[in-house]
Amino acid sequence: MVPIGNYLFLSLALFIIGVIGVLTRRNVIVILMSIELILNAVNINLVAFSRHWANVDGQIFTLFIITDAAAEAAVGLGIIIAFFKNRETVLADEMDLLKW
Amino acid sequence: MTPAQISQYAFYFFAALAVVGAIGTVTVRNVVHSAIFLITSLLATAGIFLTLGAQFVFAVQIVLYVGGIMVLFIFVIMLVNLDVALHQMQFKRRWWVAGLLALALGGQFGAVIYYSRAGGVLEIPAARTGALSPQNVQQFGLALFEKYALPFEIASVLLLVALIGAVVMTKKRV
Amino acid sequence: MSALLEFLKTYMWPLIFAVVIVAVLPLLAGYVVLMERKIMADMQARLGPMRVGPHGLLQPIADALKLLIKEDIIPENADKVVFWFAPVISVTAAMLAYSALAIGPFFQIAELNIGLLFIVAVSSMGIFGIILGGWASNSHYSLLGALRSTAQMISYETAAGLALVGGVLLAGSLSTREIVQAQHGGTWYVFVAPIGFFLYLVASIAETNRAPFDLPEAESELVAGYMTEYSGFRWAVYFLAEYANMIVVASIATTLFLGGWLRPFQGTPWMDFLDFFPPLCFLAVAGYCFYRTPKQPEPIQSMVMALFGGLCLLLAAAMALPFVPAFAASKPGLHGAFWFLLKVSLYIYSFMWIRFTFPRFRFDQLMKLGWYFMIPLSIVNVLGLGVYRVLRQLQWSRWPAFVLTTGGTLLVAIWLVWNAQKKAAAPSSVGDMTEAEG
Amino acid sequence: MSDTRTTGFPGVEQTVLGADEIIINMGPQHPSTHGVLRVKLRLDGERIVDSECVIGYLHRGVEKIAEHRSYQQFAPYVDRMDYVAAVSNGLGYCEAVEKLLGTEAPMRAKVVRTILTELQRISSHLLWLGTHAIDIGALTPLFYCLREREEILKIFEKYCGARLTTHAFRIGGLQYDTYDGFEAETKRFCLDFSHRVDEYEALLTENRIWIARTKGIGVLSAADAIDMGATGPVLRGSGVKWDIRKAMPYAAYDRYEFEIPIGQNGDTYDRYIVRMQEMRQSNRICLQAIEDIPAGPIMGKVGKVLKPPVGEVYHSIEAPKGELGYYIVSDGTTQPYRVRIRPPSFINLEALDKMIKGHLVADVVAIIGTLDIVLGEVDR
Amino acid sequence: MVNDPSEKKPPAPAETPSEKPAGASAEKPAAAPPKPAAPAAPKPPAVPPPPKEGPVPLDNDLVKRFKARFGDNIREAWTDRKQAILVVDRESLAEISEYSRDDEGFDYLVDLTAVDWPKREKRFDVVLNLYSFKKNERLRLKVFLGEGENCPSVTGVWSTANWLERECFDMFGIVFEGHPKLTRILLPDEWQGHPLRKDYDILTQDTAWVRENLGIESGQ
Repeated sequence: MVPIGNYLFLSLALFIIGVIGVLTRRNVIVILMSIELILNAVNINLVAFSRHWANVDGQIFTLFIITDAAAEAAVGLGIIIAFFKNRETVLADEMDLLKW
Repeated sequence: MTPAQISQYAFYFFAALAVVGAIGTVTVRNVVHSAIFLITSLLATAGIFLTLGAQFVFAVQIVLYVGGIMVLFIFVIMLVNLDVALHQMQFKRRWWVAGLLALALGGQFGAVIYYSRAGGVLEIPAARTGALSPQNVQQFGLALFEKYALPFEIASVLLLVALIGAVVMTKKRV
Repeated sequence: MSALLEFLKTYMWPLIFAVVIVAVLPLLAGYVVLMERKIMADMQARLGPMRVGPHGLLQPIADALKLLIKEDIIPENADKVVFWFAPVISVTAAMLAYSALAIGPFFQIAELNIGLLFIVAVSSMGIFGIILGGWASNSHYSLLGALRSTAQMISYETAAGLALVGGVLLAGSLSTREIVQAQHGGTWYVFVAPIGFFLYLVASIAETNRAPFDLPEAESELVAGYMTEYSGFRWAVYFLAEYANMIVVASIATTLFLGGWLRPFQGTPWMDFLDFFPPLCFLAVAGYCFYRTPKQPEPIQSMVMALFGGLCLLLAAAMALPFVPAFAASKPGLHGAFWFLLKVSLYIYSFMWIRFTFPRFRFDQLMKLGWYFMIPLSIVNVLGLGVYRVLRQLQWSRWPAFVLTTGGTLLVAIWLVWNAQKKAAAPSSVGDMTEAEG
Repeated sequence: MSDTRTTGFPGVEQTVLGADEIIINMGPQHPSTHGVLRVKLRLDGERIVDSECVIGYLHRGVEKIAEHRSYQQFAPYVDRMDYVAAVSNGLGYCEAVEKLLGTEAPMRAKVVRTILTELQRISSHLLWLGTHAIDIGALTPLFYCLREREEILKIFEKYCGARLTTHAFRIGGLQYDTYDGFEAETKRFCLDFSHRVDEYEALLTENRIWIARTKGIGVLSAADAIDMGATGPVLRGSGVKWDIRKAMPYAAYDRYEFEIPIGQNGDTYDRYIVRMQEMRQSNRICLQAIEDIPAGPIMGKVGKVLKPPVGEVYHSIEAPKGELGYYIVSDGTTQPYRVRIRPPSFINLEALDKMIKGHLVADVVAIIGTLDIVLGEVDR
Repeated sequence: MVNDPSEKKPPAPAETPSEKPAGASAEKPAAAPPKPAAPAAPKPPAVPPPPKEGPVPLDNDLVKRFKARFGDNIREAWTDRKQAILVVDRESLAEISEYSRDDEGFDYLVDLTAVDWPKREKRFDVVLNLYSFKKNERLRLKVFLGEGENCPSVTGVWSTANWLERECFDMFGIVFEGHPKLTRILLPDEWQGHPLRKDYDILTQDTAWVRENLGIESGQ
C-alpha cells in the first residue's frame, strides 16, 4: 500500500509543472494543455483520498472534473480556432486587443 | 512478488512517467510533441488510478481525456499548425519570475504535505478500511445517479453549453 | 528470484495467453488478408493469389517477409521520432484490446470488471497512431487522411459506443465473460436488439476505416491517406493494426450480440448434434486438402497442401478430444474457441462482402450519416432497449416487448431515412453543399 | 485577414492564400488521374477554391510526326492517341484521308468498320465504367467490365492480330476481310452483352451510395457544355441531343436504327446513365449490322502511293469520348502538309476547372472519371 | 433545361427511324438552295465522285450575309471538298466571331488551330472550325497572319478557345491578344522554340532544356 503522502507529492509535482507551463509559455495551446495537467493533478488527489476514506465520492468528483475539462477544451480550442482565423497566431501575448 | 508489491512498483513507475510527461509538456518546443508528452502523462495518471483501484475512472480517463480531449487538441494543433510558430520564442520574456513564483507555491504546498504525514503537525487521519471494493463500478453508478443526480444533470447542461459555444465560435459565417 | 517465480506462478496463464496472442495475432491478421483477397477474387470472377503455396496459402508469410526486408524510407522533412513511433501506437492499442476479450470461457488474459469499457478505451487510442503518423509524414495527403480519419473515428465511436450500451444494458454487466454468460440459455442479443447490432456493424466498419467508409485511405482521393509516406515494415505494422482492429471489433460484436463462445441453440437439447460440427468441419477441410494434394503442379506444393491437411486433421482430433470421457472437461474451452472464431470470421466476412459491393461515401456524406442517422438512432435504440428491460421486469413475455421496442426504434429509423431523402430531393446540390458548410 | 502568406504556383503567379487554404497537387502520379494528368487544387478545407490542369506529360508531337510520314505510314500513329479506342481513331483518320482523296470505301468495308467501331465504343465505355467505379470506391465492377472487354479484344485480335493499338483499317477500306466465325462470335457477344449491362446496372444504378456520390456532382449546363465545346457523352449528359452519327452520318451509320440517349441535369449520374445507354445502343447497332454484312470488295480504288490534290478537309467522327476531328491540309505530295487532330478528351478536360469549383476533393476524382479522358489523347 | 439547345432540335428526331437527321435535311435547302455547297452535307447513298477536288469559289446566302455585315473584312470565300471556308481580316476576327455565334448560330467552336506556310508572305493561317447546332452546318474561318503579327483572342466568344489558343501559342508561337493566360500548355514553360513551325525539327529542338532538366542527351 503506497502511503497517501506519495500520491499527494505526485499530485503536487504535476500541479506545479502545470502552473509553470501556464505562466511561462506563450503558445495558447500549450497553456491549455498545462491547465489539463493541473486538473489532472487534482484528479489524482481526489482519487487518492477516495481510496483513503473508502468513499466513492472522490471518484465521482473526478468524473465531473473530466467533464469540465472536456467542456473547457472544446470552448478553449474553439476560441483558439476563431482567433487563429483572424490573426493567424496562437501566441498569448499577441492577443492584446479586445476587438479586431 | 505479491499484488500489493506490484501495485507499489507500478505506482512509482507511473508516477515517474507522469512527471516526465508533464515536464516534457511544458518545455518542448514543438506543440505536437508537447501534446504527445501530455498524452503520456495522462496515460500514466490513468495507471495511477488503476493502482488506486479506481477502474472506472481509469477507463473514463482514457476514453474521455486521452481518446477525446487530446484528440481534439491534436486536431486543433494540426489545423493551426504554423511552421513559423516553431521558430518564435516559446517562453515569455520574464519566464524566470513565473518559475520562481510557481516554485515558491510548490514549496509551500510541499511543506503542508510534509507536515501532514503520520505524526506530523497536520496529520491526516488514518485510512478507513473496507467499504470500497476495488471493483466498484456498481457503487459508483449508484452514487452517481442517486446522490449526485443533480450535479450530473448540471454537468450535462454544461457540456451542452460548451458544445454550442464551440460550434458558434468556430462557425465560418455567423 | 523466488519473488519472480511467485509472480510467474500467480500469473502463469495470463502470461501464456498474452504471448500466444502477440504471437498468433499477426499471423491471424495475415490470413485474414489472404481470406479477404480470396473472397474478393471470388466475387470478382478471378482466382486471387495462387502462386505462393497451394492456393496461395503461404502468401501472407511471403508478404510479411517481403515487407520486413524492404528498404526503410523516412521522408526527409518528417518528424522522425513520431514517424517511427506512430505505427507502434496503433498496433499496441489494437493488441491491448485483446487482454479483456474472452475467447472461450477459459481463454482470457484478464477478467476485468470494466471489460468492455476497457476495450473501447484502449482501442480509441489507436487514433493517435493514425493522426500522429499522418502528421509526422509532412505530406498534405497524409495530413488530410489523418484529419479525416480522426473526425470519422470520433463520430462513429459515439454511435458504436451507444450501440454497445444497448447490449450492456441487456446483459447488466461490462465484463465480457458475464455478458456471454448472460446470453447462455437465453437468446443472443442480436435477436433482442437487431437494430443495435446493425448500428454496431455499420459503426464498426467505419471505425476500422473499411469500405464504404474507407475515406482516410481512399486511394482514389488521398492516395493512401495517412499511410501515404509509409513503406516497408512500418506500413506492415499499420496494416497489421488495421486487421487486428477488425478482429477486435468482430470479437466485440461476437461477444455482445452473437453469444460469444456459445454454440448455436445451446439451450435446445435436440440440437446437441451441433457438438459434432467442429471436428467434422475440420475433417471436411482436411479431406479437401488431401483431395487437392495430388493435383498440385509442383511436388513442394503438394507437400504443403498435405501439411495443411495434416494440420486440419490435428485440429479435428483436438476438437474431437472432448468426446473422450477423460477429457470431457476441455469441451467448453476447445469448442468455445472454435465457435467464437467461427463467428468472428463470419462477421469479418460480412465486412468484406460489404466492401466489394458498395462504392465509397464522400466525407461530408459520411459525417451526415454519422451524425444525422447513426447517433440519433443509437440513442433511440438505447431508449428502446431500456424500455424492453423494464417491460421484461414487469413480467411481459418476450415477444410483445420485443415487437414494441424494436418496432418503435425501426419507425424512428424509417423516419430518419425518409427525412434525409426529403432533404436530398431538394434541388441544386452545389448550393446544398455550400449551405451545409455554413 | 491582416497577415497573409504568399505561396504559389511556381513561375506562374503568386497566389495569396487565406488562413485555411492549402494547395494540393494531384498527380501526375496519382492513382485516379487516369494517367499523367496533374491538377493543382487550391483548397479551403477540402473544398476546391481554384484549380489548374497541368498537362503535356505525355506529349509526343503526333502532329509533327505526321508531317514527316506518308499518309499510310501515319495511320498507326493515331492508334496511340486514344489508346483505349484505337479503332475509332483509325476510322476517323481513314475517312478523313478518303475524303481528302475524294474516294469512298466500299459498303462492305463500311459496315465492318461500323461494327468494329461500335465494339470499340463498348470496350472504351467498359473501361471507363470500371475505372470510374473504382474512383468512386466500387471495386468489383472493374473486373466484370474487363471480363467483357476481354471478349471484344479477342474479336479484335482475331480480326487484325492486335488487341490494343489495332490499326484495323486502311485508307480506302480494309486490309483484311472478316475471319470465319466473325459474325457468329460478334453476335454471341452482343446477345450476351445486354444481360451484362443489366448486371452492372444492378450493382450501381440504384445504389444509394452511388447516387449520392454522382447526383448533382460536376453539373455542366447545356449552355456551358456548348460554350466549353464539350462533346460526346459529356454534351449529351447535359441534355443536348447531338451525335455526329446522326447529325452527319459517316461509315454505315445511316443504315441502322439507334437512339441518342441524353441526360437532363448534366451531372455525373446523367453522364453515367448516358454511357450505359450508349453501350446498349452500340450493342443494338452491332446486332443490326452483323445481320447483313453486304458482300463485295473490301478495298476501294486507291493507289499504292497516295497523292491527294491540294486542299484541305475537316472530318470528324463520334469517338467514344466525343467529337474526334481530323483537319488535314494537303500540298499535293505524298506527305500531309499538316494534320491537326481535334482531341475530344483535351477539350472535354478543359471543362474540368469549371466543373469542380466548389466541390470536394473526393468529387474531383468522380468528375475526372466522368469526363472519361485519356491522357494519350489529351497530350498527343 | 437550359434555354437554347432544347429548342434547337426538332422534337425528338432520333426516336423515328429516320436515316438522316431531320434538322439537316430541313435546313439545307432553306439555307442555300441554288448552291452546291451547303457545307458537310450528308452523303447521299450513291454519290458519283465529285468532278473536281479542291477549292471552288463560294457565294451563298451565308457568305452574302457576312459580306453585307463586314464588307471587305471578309477577304475570300470558297469551298473545299464541300466545306465552306471564309477568310477574314485579322482585326475584325473578334467581331466576326461574335456575329457568327450570336446571329448565325455557330455556337460551338469545334477547333482552333494554325497552319504554317513559311514561304508565304503572311506566314500563318489561324483556322477556326465552327459548327452550328441549329443548322447542322460547319464553317471554317481563316485568318492570315504574318510573322510577329498577333491574333485577337476569341476566348470571350467561346470558352473552348482558351486551351486551344494556348496550344496554338505553344506550337506556333502565335500570340493571341486578350487571352487571359497565354502560357505553354503541352510543352514545359521554359521550352525554346515552337515545334509545329516548319523550320523546327528534331535537329533544332531544345536539347539544352532536355539536358538540364532530365539529365539525359536527347539522342538526336
